[in-house]
Amino acid sequence: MTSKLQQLYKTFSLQELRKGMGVTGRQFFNKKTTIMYPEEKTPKSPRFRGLHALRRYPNGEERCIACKLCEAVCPALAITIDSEEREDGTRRTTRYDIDLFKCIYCGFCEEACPVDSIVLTDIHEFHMEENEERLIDKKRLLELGDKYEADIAAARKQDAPYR
Amino acid sequence: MIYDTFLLFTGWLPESVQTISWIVVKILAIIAPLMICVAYFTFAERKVIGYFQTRVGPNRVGPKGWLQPIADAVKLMFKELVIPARSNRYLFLFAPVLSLAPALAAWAVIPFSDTLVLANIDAGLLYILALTSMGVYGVILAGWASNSKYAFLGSMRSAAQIVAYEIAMGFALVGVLMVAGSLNLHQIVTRQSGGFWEWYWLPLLPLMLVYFISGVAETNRSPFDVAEGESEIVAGFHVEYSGMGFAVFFLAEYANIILIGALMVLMFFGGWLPPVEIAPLTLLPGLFWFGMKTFIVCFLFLWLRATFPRYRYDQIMRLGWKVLIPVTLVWIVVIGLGKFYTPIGFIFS
Amino acid sequence: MTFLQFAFYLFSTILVFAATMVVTARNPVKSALYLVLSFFSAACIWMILHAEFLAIVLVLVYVGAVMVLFLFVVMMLDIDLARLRAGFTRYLPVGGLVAVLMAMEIALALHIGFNTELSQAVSALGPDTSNTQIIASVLYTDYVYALEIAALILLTAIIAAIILTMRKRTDHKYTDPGHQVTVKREDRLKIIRMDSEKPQTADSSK
Amino acid sequence: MSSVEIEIDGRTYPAEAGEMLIEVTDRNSIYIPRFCYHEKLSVAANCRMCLIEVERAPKPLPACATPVTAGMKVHTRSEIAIEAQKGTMEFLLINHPLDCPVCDQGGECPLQDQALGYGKDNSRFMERKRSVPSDDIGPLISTEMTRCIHCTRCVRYGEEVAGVMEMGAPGRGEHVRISTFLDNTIDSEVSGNMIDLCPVGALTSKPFRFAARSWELTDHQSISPHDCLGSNMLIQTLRNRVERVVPKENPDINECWLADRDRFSYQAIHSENRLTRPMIRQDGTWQEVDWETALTHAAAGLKSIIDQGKADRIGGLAQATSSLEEFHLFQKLIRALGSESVDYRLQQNDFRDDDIAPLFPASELPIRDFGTRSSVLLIGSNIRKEQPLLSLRIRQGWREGRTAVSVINPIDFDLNFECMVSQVVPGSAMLSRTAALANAIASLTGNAAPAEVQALSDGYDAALVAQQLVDAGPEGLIVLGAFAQQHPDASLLKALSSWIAKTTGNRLAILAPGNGAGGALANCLPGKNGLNKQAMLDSGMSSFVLLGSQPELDCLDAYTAVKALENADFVVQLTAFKPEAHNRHVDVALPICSFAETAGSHVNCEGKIQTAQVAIKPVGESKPAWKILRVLGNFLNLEGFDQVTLNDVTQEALAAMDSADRMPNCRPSEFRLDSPVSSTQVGLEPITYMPMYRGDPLVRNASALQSAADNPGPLASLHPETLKDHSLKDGDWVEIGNGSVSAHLQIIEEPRVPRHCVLIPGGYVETMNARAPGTLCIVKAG
Amino acid sequence: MIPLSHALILGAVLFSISVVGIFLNRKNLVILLMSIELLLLAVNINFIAFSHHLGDVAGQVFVFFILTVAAAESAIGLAILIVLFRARRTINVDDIDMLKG
Repeated sequence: MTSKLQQLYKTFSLQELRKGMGVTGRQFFNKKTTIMYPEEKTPKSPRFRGLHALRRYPNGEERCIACKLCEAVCPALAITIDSEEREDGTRRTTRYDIDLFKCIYCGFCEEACPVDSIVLTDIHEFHMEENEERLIDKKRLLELGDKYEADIAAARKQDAPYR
Repeated sequence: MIYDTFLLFTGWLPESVQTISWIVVKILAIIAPLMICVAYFTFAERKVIGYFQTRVGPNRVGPKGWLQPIADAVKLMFKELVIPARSNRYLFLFAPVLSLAPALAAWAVIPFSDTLVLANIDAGLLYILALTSMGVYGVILAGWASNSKYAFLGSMRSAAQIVAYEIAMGFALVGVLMVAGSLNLHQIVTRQSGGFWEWYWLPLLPLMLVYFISGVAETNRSPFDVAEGESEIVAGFHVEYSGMGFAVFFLAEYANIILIGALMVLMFFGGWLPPVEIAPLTLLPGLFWFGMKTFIVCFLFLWLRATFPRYRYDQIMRLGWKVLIPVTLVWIVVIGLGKFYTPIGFIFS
Repeated sequence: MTFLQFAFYLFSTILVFAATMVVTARNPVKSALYLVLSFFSAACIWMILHAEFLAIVLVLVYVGAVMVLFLFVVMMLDIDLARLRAGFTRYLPVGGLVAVLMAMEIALALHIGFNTELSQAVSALGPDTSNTQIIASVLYTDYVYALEIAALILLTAIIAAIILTMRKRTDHKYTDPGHQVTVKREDRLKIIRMDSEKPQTADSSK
Repeated sequence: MSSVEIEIDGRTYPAEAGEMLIEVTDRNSIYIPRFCYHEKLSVAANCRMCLIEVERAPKPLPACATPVTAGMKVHTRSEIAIEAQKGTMEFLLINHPLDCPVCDQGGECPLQDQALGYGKDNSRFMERKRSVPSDDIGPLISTEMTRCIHCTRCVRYGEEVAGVMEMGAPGRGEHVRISTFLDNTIDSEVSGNMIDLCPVGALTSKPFRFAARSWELTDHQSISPHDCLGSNMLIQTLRNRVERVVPKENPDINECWLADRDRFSYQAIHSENRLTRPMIRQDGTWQEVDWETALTHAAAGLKSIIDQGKADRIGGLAQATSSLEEFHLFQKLIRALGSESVDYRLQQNDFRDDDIAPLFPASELPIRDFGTRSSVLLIGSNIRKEQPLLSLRIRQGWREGRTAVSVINPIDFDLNFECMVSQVVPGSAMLSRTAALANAIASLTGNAAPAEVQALSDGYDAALVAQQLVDAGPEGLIVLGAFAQQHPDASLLKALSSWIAKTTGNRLAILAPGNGAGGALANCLPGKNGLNKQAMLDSGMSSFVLLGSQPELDCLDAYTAVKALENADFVVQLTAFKPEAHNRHVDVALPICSFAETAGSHVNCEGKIQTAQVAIKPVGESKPAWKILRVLGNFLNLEGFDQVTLNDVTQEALAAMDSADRMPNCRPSEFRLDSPVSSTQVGLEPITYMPMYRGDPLVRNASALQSAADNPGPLASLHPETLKDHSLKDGDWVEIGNGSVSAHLQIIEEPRVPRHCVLIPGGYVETMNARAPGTLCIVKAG
Repeated sequence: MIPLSHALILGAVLFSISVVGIFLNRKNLVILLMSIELLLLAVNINFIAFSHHLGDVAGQVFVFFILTVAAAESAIGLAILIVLFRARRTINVDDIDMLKG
């Protein structure tokens, strides 16, 4: 009986309503967790998977040997590679395209790569203004690799014990 | 005095033109600030909900984000107006206007303070009820003219919801009318004078709650926003609208919220009257109290949205028909009986 | 011409036009929308004729409720419009003629019989009383039984409409949450006691 | 052999005593890893990967070299077997480089697969790995000999199957390596099969090198158009590009082999020379135009010929590699235009027996039985280069001591089997030599030879061969090769050989180039009032329609062909390749698809119809030839060109024929030996032939094949003695011609050519004038 | 000011239009219902005009009752229409001829 009455009281006093609003009401005055993005940034894991890059060996030779394992493992079919024999007889790519719209940034390509050539850098602040720019080609990827080699190498080194 | 100044400029015109021009001037005097309020209400909504969610809300455009509504307005104005293929072009463009017009027209009879009212008509309450019932046409037409199944279904749901809650809302106001004995909004407010314990929220507490909940449902606000439930029917009746068409619907929705808030203040919270009628408070202009109270009610709207998950459609209809309407009916009977057959009838007057 | 006159003729024109469109529009939805316009203009005219309460009630009841109902029905029914319009053009000339003749005759008669200015008769309750109050005072005194009967009629209409259109949907599956929470373990699970099975002598066959 | 029962992994299986264990396990789908064992090759047992445990044997035995004995108990997955296999794998991987990502074999590599099952995670071998230099062994196979695991499959293939031991294993122990002898190249016409055989990435395809990985290739079944076998093959494509062609096993036709010509001709599909847009020649210059314009132009040109009343002066010449459907629509178009002159036998010169010719050139013997004959007589056939895979079958029979081969050839060809009797006579003497054989058979069997035979005979004593053929009876086979069909008296040769076949009971095979059987079945042959190829070229047609053919290269009498084309008013060419610089006779060139871009049926010499699938989308704006022909028919407002799908055309082409008609029969319906023998040459006798990789436009544009050894270039070959007679020496430049026109050619010494003969290859522009009609004269170039 | 006759004529014209509407759309039940509403509106205008003219509120009371009844009528009319449509998949008056006699 009392429980019935309690229930009635609860219903007619809109207790649940008040409780719920109390919860949100408290949050209203809490400290805000917003990060002011371009000025402030959250720390990133060395495993962060952002924009792609192709690395080179210290002597300047491109690492990629056109084994196409990344192309095979890519679940989004974002990578397109054409290869042929270079003049010096080595196996190299003539085309290495990544469709950034198809890419799901899963990092499989990075894991499949036997020579640590294709890597995902921690760059996530990139944009494009023309549709065609979604395709980044070998030249661009190598440029990215050259530009961020220090960061990439540092991130790999940091993560090396867990690989 | 202002009218005299107006006549200085328009004295040479025929009388009817003068009359119409004066009306237009008065309308503008209400609508312009209202539109600014609406614009900043959208900003307030994003800010307030941000705060409820421990975020800071928009803060990029202008200092602290204060220019955000203007940026939004500019964006919406310059967006392409897409008219769906095989839609009814004229009705499609007319629907947003039909949605906004009643929301604005209703403000004609709202007394902002003791003296500040555009048209102090006798049947003010009825007038407002009639106009708010017109708003549903904007919704129906938008859905039908879009020639889109999603929009059509959304409009049907919206319209059914609005019509259902209008009844509860009307009955809640009938209670007010019974207690106040007048349909004139000015009189309703003046009858509440004497301090916050004299306001109608106390004797009409259930009706106040019903009115508020119906108001939320009327304006298709969360948690009754199935009409535009993104996870269910994409965006409800205005899914096909873009640019200014969408913006007008947006304006109408927020103008309606503020209108509901203003009415709530007039009906249950003593309009422009200060909570306690003692010296420092009475010195403040009525407009301040009116605005203050309206703001609090509108804030409640946002608080509700930040708190509650969306109702299912059948639950909404059930709540409207099976809970709110009976509650109002019962309380109307209680008012009637109490007022005329009990010694404590004075509390209902 | 005063402002009121201007408004009267303007709304009258709109009313006649809208009414014409109601009966001639191809699409029933458009007919319904024109009917809404007709009611709205009529309400404005009533306002001019100092029947504020009724004007607002017209808008509130007809525009706000009845026509929404009409629109719902018209939009949701999958009607074969072509068949329904068959014969429309055939009857149009005759119908139009009849309408014009009828209107002319009545108008003529009225013009001769009632060509007077609208008087500014003042109600018994005095000039300051609102129209609503006047109607109410009459309604709840002289016409109180009629009012009761009207209320009954409305109630009947509500019940009738609901009974006519309600149908038990058999294709809906739903659960009753109240029923669900009251379920006890005993309703669903039966624990029986039985002897454990003895191991079969399967090994002997080997 | 007797049937025994053996137990493998606890289950009993029937087996033949003496067969190898691995044959039993393969038959029963029991997996045993292996590298060196191959069912078509002899057992070497040198990889040791197939070690298994046999009860009561002291140590694991190789399954490929352990004969089955009764009551044997074998464990393929026991601890000992697995241990042995793992040990073998560890040894194999000691020197094998871990370069799978750059290896073309990666993904289809038995070593890679088995290393996954039997290999260790890391190597215990800390010493220096062995590295072996890789030699350049020709344009078709690239080598990476460090990867070699010395399974010797390639060595055994060359030795046993191909018949040329080009690979060997010099060195011993650590120094053993697989290489060619004396840094030679691999020149076999079936060398590509070594790529398939190699279980590691040591031998890989050179044209395919690094172009794609095996897993990303899409297979499309196809049929080789290049010879009369219709070898089954898989075209492997990547992103609408043919990357590789590999054999598709078909025991009745090509077993698991594929000739290099079939394997590498795909290079032409993506060659620079592909015609990608229609071209018309206006005022002597070529212009690329759209299809509408080109077809309108072609139709207008043909219509103007018809309007001049010269409809019967329109000639159609089809390339023999066309498909059945293309042949059908082509002859239908020409006939609808009002001409009966249509032919595809571009390399044939004698058409006197057309009226009594069989339905189609065929082999009366199924292909799979070529290796089981007791006697094979080759007349005018360099079968090794003409039908390489048939040659492999004959070689198989010869190697097993079953088959005795005799030849009557104008040149002492380098065949991959030895001949019991090899008669090399100049072309002009082949007829009389065959007649002598017929005579000998007649006297041996007591059947009277027709009188003409006696007159033709040169009196050669052919008793040995005659005895062989008569003894063989139905077990014998007579093959008429390309030289016999190109012979000026081919009709007589055919009649003679069919008389011999009839008398001895031997089977007869006329092995036409390309899809010749399909052409004949589609009736792409001159009608009653029509002209054959020779007559067309000689009589000056007003107009030519060419289906895939380039008569200036495809015909052996190219000089005549070019003159005929130049004299024609209007020439439409449906071709996959750009008109060459010397081409001044074609008016409209319409780009057609190659075999990989269009489906089509091919009829092989057994009469078997096989259909190839589409592998890639057409290159450029080219279209399947059948579609072009059909639309051209529409442009010309002709009846009966409303087919929608290729199947419609196939059904239409086959509708006229009864399947019983397609039983292979290549004998003329009567012996007609009374035709006059064409006049014999005086002085130097030219022998023209079509080199293996010049026979059709596809191979001519396949760059790897063009640099292969079988494509020596435009050289005239003479016997050393002949050279001496004309006081010339090897490597001299000469003018060869008929006096009025001549070709500037280099000559080489070739003892295989008979004396007083000059061997001139066709298929080259350079040799065109050398083949001008008239008495051959050779002058040292000043 | 507005003559009484003008208001009455407006009612008459409206009345004629709705009669013609019934006449023309005699197959379409929905339009028929709408025409009836229009008809009642015409009548109401007359009542209001007279009420205004005579200063007697009884006319408005009548209008009030007419509105009430008309609303009830249209509600039930539409309900019947829906039931009919469910049963016969049509609202064509011609098709509603199940009752003979």
